[in-house]
Amino acid sequence: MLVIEGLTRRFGDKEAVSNVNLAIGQGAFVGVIGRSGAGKSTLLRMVNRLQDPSSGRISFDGRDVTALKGHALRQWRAEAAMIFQQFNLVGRLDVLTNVLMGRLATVPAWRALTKSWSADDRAIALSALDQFDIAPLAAQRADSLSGGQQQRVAIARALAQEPALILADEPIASLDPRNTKIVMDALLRINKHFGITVLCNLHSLDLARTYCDRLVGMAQGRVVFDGAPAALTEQVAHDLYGLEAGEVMDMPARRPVAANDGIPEAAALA
Amino acid sequence: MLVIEGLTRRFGDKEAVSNVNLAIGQGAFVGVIGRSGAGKSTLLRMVNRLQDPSSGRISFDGRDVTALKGHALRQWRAEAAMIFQQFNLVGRLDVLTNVLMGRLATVPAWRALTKSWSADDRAIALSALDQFDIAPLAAQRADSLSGGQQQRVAIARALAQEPALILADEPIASLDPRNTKIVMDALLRINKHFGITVLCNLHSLDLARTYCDRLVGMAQGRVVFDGAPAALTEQVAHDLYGLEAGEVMDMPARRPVAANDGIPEAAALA
Amino acid sequence: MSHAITRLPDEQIAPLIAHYDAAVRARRRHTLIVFGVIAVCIVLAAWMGEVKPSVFFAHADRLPNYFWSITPVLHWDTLGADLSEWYWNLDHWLKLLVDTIMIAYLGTLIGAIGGFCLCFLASANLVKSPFIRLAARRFLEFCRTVPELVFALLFVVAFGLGPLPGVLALAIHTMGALGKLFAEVVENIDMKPVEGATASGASWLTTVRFAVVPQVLSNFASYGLLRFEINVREASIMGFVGAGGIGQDLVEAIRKFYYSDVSAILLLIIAAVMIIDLVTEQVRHRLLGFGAQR
Amino acid sequence: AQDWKAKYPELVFAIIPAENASGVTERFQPLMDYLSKQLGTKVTLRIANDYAAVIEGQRAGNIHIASYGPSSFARALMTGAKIDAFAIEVNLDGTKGYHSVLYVKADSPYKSIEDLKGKNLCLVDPNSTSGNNVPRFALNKMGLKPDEFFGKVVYAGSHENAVIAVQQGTCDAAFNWWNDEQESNLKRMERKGMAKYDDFRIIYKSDLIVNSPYAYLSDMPSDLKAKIRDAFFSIQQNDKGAFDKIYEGKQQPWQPIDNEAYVQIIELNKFVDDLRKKKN
Amino acid sequence: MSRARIHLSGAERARLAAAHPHLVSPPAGTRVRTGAVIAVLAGLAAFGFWQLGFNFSRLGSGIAQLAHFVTLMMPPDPGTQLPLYMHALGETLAIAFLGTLGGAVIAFPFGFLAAKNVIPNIFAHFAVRRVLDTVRGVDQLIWALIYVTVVGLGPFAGILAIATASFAELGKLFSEAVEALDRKPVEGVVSTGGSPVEAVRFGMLPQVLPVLASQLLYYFESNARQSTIVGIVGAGGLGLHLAEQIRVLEWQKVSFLILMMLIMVAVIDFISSRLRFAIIGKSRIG
Ligand SMILES: Nc1ncnc2c1ncn2[C@@H]1O[C@H](COP(=O)(O)OP(=O)(O)OP(=O)(O)O)[C@@H](O)[C@H]1O
Ligand SMILES: Nc1ncnc2c1ncn2[C@@H]1O[C@H](COP(=O)(O)OP(=O)(O)OP(=O)(O)O)[C@@H](O)[C@H]1O
Ligand SMILES: [Mg+2]
Ligand SMILES: [Mg+2]
Repeated sequence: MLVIEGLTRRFGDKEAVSNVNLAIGQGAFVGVIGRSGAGKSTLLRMVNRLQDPSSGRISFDGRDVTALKGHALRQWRAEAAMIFQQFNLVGRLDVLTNVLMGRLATVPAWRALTKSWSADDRAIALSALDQFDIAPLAAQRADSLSGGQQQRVAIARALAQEPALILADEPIASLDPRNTKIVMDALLRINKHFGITVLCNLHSLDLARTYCDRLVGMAQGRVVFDGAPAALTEQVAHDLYGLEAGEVMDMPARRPVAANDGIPEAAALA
Repeated sequence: MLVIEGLTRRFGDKEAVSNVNLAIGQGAFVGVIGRSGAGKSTLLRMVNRLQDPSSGRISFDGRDVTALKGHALRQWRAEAAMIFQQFNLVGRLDVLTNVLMGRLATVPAWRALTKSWSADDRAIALSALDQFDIAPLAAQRADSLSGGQQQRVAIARALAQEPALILADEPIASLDPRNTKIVMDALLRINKHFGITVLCNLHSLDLARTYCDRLVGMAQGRVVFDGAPAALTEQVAHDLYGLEAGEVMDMPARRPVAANDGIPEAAALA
Repeated sequence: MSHAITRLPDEQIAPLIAHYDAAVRARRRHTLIVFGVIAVCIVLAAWMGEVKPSVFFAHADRLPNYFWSITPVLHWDTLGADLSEWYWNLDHWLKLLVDTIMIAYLGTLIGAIGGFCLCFLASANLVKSPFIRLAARRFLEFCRTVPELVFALLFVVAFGLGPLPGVLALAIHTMGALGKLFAEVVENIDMKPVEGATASGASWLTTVRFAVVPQVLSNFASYGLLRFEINVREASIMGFVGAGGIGQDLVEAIRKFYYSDVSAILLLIIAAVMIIDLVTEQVRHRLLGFGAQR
Repeated sequence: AQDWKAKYPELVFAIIPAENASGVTERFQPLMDYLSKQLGTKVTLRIANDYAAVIEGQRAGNIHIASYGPSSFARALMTGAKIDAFAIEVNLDGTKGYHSVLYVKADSPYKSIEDLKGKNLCLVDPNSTSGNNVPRFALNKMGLKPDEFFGKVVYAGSHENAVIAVQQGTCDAAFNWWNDEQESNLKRMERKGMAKYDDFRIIYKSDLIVNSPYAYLSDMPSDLKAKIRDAFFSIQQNDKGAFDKIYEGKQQPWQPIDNEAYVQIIELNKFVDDLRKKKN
Repeated sequence: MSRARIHLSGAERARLAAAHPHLVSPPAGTRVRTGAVIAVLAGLAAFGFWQLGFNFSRLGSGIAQLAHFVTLMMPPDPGTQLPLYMHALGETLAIAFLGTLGGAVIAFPFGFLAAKNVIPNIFAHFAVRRVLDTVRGVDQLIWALIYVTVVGLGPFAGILAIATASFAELGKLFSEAVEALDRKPVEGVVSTGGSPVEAVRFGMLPQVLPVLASQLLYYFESNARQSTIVGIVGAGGLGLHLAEQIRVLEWQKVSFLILMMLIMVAVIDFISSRLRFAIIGKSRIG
């Protein structure tokens, strides 16, 4: 159970996240949606403690996460695995080592520094990769993989952390539609199979509706919507994005009706 | 009229493009599709002569493009404007100068090298930017723009070349869905409004279907499909990508039926 | 269909141009000021440095004279004998050359290890505490500012004659110079992997080991190799502390006007520099993945 | 007859700081002012840290007057520089030279060079007259081959280093320069707190080494050369301050000299040059 | 609380081990390679220590000596020579500035000529690189002598010698910077019909300029520190005074001069980091 109380983060004058209160139960798949700059990333980063809150409290299963330091903080970070939009892999290391980095919090320093991983750690990392069909790539350099493959490596790394919680910050924003499906399916699989809570920032409403049990809408740092996907009406979406609802939806399914309609500026031309 | 006859390009032992024959009429919007490594980029780059063919012939309106050299070659490159996946702008130059690069082939060298562009050239470049609503950004550095804006600058640069042909090599692969739409609409507009031929490499079948008049499918350097989008059956797509057809199509419209189906490896896990 | 662009009417262009020009003008003024300052500095420095281009051009014909005078006379028919006369001391010189290279190697190695350890502490993106960072930076600065001459002298007194003081002096200077360059590389890394490692619970040390070192290693190696080449040449001036090396013999030959020795040793050094350059270029290109870049 | 003034609008006076000199600029500037006044031409002081540069400069005609160490002057003559020595430094006791001495530690048993067989010897550097050339010349005269006679022969790098090497035991004996009881490298080191004079003992003293000369280009007009000589030898009467500034009262006025006096040093240099190819 | 514990059954382990044998058991290949590289480096170092006849026994006792020496240096004191030193400082800066700038101006075209991605011709590339090697290989003392014969003793000869030395080193550095360029913008310019010269002007120049500037600034600093050449040819830079004071054992003046150099370098460092920042500019990405 992840509980967030009165969480606020200021950058200078600006409140990137203001007074957010959320309680997220075990095993939920929660989508966080909202415009760019709404504070989604900052919220997730505070949960992992990559950023410190200005005020407020985060607790997980009764433990006060906001107060952690040193070793305990590192343990917490291992528990709250983070997945990033840009994958944040080490491009020059091989895939297996990237996944093994998920084990760093549990491995003695000398072992890590000399890269002498135990057979157990290797087996865990390999099986994590295997689950996403990329075990055969284990020896390749991470930056030689396609975007979708890289994100799957990042998810395998998260899995190798044996997390209690997965925080995914727009995990599919740099992916093409095909890889998007692969990656979202992978997250969904972890969520269902292990019963792990997933907190996922998404730009696309359609995706959020497809995968999430619960949506949290943010605007200007505040939570302005919290409910089941079905409750997210066009009107709410409009409020959330301050735009024509059609614009926030994904690609049009069919060809623009007539080419000329696609040229609003046509009148201004010649 | 762009005519490609017996075009082949070898890298070492490998034939990246083999014996491609195509005739593309004025004003067509042709999508080139195929798996990664199929030879799409190499084909387009040969048309612009960024790469030289190993054998075969390219001609445009009766002119033999493959034989061009020196000044004539540069003129041809100006006519066959190229748009790249990574935009290939000069990040540290301002947007207007980047667009003015499109005028290099028509401007005397001394003018270009001292950056003393004529008023005419500047007006053309600004008009091109204005068509994509980014004229106000003219003085900014190109690398300070977002991906979608950068790609629009690249298209403006292509337009400033006053091309007879636009070659777009996966122009939307580094863009998010929203910018994808903006950029593809821009290409469509140019194609319809000015009647300029567009040859466009695409990864996404849906996009190709949405925007193109004609699709050319490549596999292992050969053309394996050539026809109207409607003629591209699931079966053809299967052949083209060597995969389950469902996998090459874009995002599913609905949520995957049952989560467990997504976990074939579930049995293997403890 | 010659035109792909519909030109905007002039009324519409004018404000756009004006806006652009205004923005560019500000930048250009900035550039002009910088150039102005540089020009003033040049004039001042030329006055201070007593620069007289006319003298230079009047006697520029003397430029190759020295090279002419050190070129030995070789006769085709007695080529073998002439060559062995020219390189009469080849064994000794080669040994000195090896000495020099070893001095440079040890200096570079020890210095690079020191610079490697310190550069992470001196990087703003890895160390939040300004105290540690500034201390590391100032220390590196001290190491490279105090001339090798001074260090070498101090070490001679402390450790006695021999190559040790030379190596140590080189090492300290190398540590300062490489530490600064390394720190700059570290500050330019992509921080995403660092965040990735931190977010999965890695400690500072392991973060550096896994997220930073792989990113910087090739750059470090190429700076290190460059420094090695510099040190090979620098090692020669270590002669005065009894460190030996080929530089000492070269300077002696120059000072005593043993012209043919000067050219003989010079050619050896140039050959060594070329070989080192060729080798380091290969290593660098491999590290850069130059071949893979297409 | 003063048409040389047009040809020599500026005379360059080059100095190589001697091993024991400091503040060269300050000490020589008054001399420049004095010469400028006497000659009616601007005389510019240049200090070069390497006499090879001065020799090359004189050969190219860019340096008109220069002060040399004895060995480097001989070297300049040997390389065909067209220069004439015209003045020499004179010590207070009227001698015109200095010595090379061999130090050992005062508490060591060595009494003469013969006692040093198989021991380590420190020379200064291969270019030093008193620290290398004279010692080698002298040893040769005694019939000793340094590299066979001594255990090891080391170049210390400087006179100070040589002394320190003896102090530390790296070498058992070291050559050094020595003017008289009042002035020597060791005395100076004692004044700076780096060594104690009484810790060392001299077991050998060389013949006199001729003092440093001043030399000008031979091709200069003879009336210009005459004026320069006049200015030098009348400095005691015209501008005593300028002279005293240079030597701080530790030298007598300059005396005339010619290249003849350095023939012996040329011999010495030739001897050393010959050694080089035999050595290995 | 549940964590995503990955428990591997024996059968599963066996399957993984069978499918990816080289991964489950530690891969010997890279480890052996890394080990070999380290062994070679260490072996060379050991050979070096042996070849040079190192004597480590002094290391301990030497430290005490060193401390004594440092006390001799305290406190730093210029004596009466402060004005002289200030003048020398100015001269050093002027010489380093002009020398570096002059060297860089000549090195600039060479940087492009010696870059493989500008001049793909192997022979041209080879020739230019070897010319740079030769100039670097000729000892600085020799360059100094040559310039003395041309312009006589004085700071001008020092400037020329420094410019020559900087030229060869910067030429090499520049060419390496050019070779490391991003190819994409260049291709962008070529694809529009730009000539090779224009490709260099617009595709490469803006990219390398900041790198060149930072190398230039570094060389300015380094040349200001190392005034050996200058001293040889008769300009009274700081280095000359330093050498002199060391020779006459005026330790307090030595430490004062070192202090001056430290301050000078710190100031140059400060200004150059400002300048570099101004040249690189603030680019907002993402
Ligand atoms: N380190 C920081 N320093 C200053 N301001 C910041 C920082 N991080 C975020 N902000 C600001 O806080 C606000 C919220 O940022 P955040 O990245 O959380 O938004 P987001 O919802 O993730 O947007 P996006 O969809 O663009 O990722 C923005 O206005 C941003 O500019
Ligand atoms: N310069 C080159 N040198 C060697 N091989 C090359 C070169 N350029 C392309 N190839 C090879 O030619 C084949 C076709 O490459 P190409 O880039 O044209 O494919 P593509 O269809 O554009 O793929 P993608 O969708 O990944 O961009 C690939 O196997 C590629 O590795
Ligand atoms: Mg975000
Ligand atoms: Mg491609």
